[in-house]
Amino acid sequence: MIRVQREDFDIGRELKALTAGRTDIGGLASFAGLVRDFVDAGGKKAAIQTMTLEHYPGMTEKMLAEIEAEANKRWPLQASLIIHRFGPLAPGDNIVLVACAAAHREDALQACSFLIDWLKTKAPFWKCEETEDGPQWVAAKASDDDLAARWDEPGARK
Amino acid sequence: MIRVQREDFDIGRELKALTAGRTDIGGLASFAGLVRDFVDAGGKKAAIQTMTLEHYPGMTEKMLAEIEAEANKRWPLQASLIIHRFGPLAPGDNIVLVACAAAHREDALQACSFLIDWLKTKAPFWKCEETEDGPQWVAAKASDDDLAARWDEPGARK
Amino acid sequence: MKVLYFAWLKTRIGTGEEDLTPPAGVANVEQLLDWLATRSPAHEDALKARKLVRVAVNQEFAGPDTAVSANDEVALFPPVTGG
Amino acid sequence: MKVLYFAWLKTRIGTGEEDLTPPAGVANVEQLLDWLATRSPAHEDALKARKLVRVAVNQEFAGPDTAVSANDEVALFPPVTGG
Repeated sequence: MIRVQREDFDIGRELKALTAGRTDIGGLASFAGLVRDFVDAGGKKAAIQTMTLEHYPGMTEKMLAEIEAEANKRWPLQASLIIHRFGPLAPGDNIVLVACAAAHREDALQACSFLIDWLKTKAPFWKCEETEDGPQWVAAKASDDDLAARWDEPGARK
Repeated sequence: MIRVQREDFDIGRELKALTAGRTDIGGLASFAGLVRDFVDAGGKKAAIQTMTLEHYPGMTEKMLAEIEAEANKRWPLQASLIIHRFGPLAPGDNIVLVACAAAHREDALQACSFLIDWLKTKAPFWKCEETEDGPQWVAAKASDDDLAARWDEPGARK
Repeated sequence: MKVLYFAWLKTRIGTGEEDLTPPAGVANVEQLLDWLATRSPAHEDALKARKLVRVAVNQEFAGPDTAVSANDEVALFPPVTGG
Repeated sequence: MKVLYFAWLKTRIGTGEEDLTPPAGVANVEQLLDWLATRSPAHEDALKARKLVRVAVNQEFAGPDTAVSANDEVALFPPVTGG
């Protein structure tokens, strides 16, 4: 299941819904991304007042569905979930939740890592951080490309 | 924080408590292990009616604290949590919850995998599954040893 | 052709969406970007760092050689930073 | 010496805890297991598959050469299966 929404989500409720009434799930892995209050801006730390997430309606839903489908193709999952927020957010707010349930823990954990790595590099969202120096569009990180590239390596599950 | 308890836990409440009032956390990774209703018993699937978790009071708490400390030594975590239940459990019940919060997602995700891998091979718990064929002590899996051994490899974070 | 701009491309160009009719010679993404850069100083400025401009055609990631035509939705944006 | 048994070692031996005074020659884990196996047919049976018996001395994982003495707490159990 995927959801793109402005409003907050409750991690506990979402995870519970994923496993509710089921007795075939052995493991549930999840990752939640939150807004941090500090950012490395050109080597110095700047306090974030708000962060605004812009996205590309239409393409976002399409990409999230593709990313979720790819995870389900690579690992035997019993349930999966991607929720991504957009709009203005404050430090401490939830940004994204991914979760994977599987009979075996390693499938759930790997698929969960995969979802967030691909989200970071393939989902059309852009973060704009409002610091005391004014608004700054967040630059993409090479480390995110590296983490996503792991899943394309010859040895990676496909 | 570690807890060893007979009673159930609420994943949502535990995760919320870990991040409550904090704005420095960038990512929260968690893994919950649940009782599955089917087990591979000598090649055939057997329905599990109940599972009983025995443990070694005293050594359990000691090992969980050591495992949590090791994760905090290897990764810069802002919060970590291990909750492990003992006693009789039914299919669908929670067994274990591990969670790690960090400024950067990869630290949280890796530490979370590490915690569950080490728990599986170092925490003194034993599962006894009650199937229609009677009670069966679960045998340790070589695959769990392999997963735990990853963290001892020369290239692993230490 | 519907052309969409996101993030700092939108801010610099001053609009998030344009309905355009590119000239006959514009058949792929690279040619479209070349032509868009001629539309105004703001376009030119925004498209200068071409390496930082990603393109989607009909909501699929596209390369410089991807074909574009009149009825397409083409989006220009910086490398994504979600998650 | 307090000797604890868990999981199927407890079931087979028929008790989870014994207070014992091993003879003088028992100075390490291996010697302790050898001696325990002589205590009853149930002990012998439970300790037959020695490769499946793990030992903790004072709540730390121990090997065959780990020293044991009168005031120790020694636990015998199969490979752990928690998590």
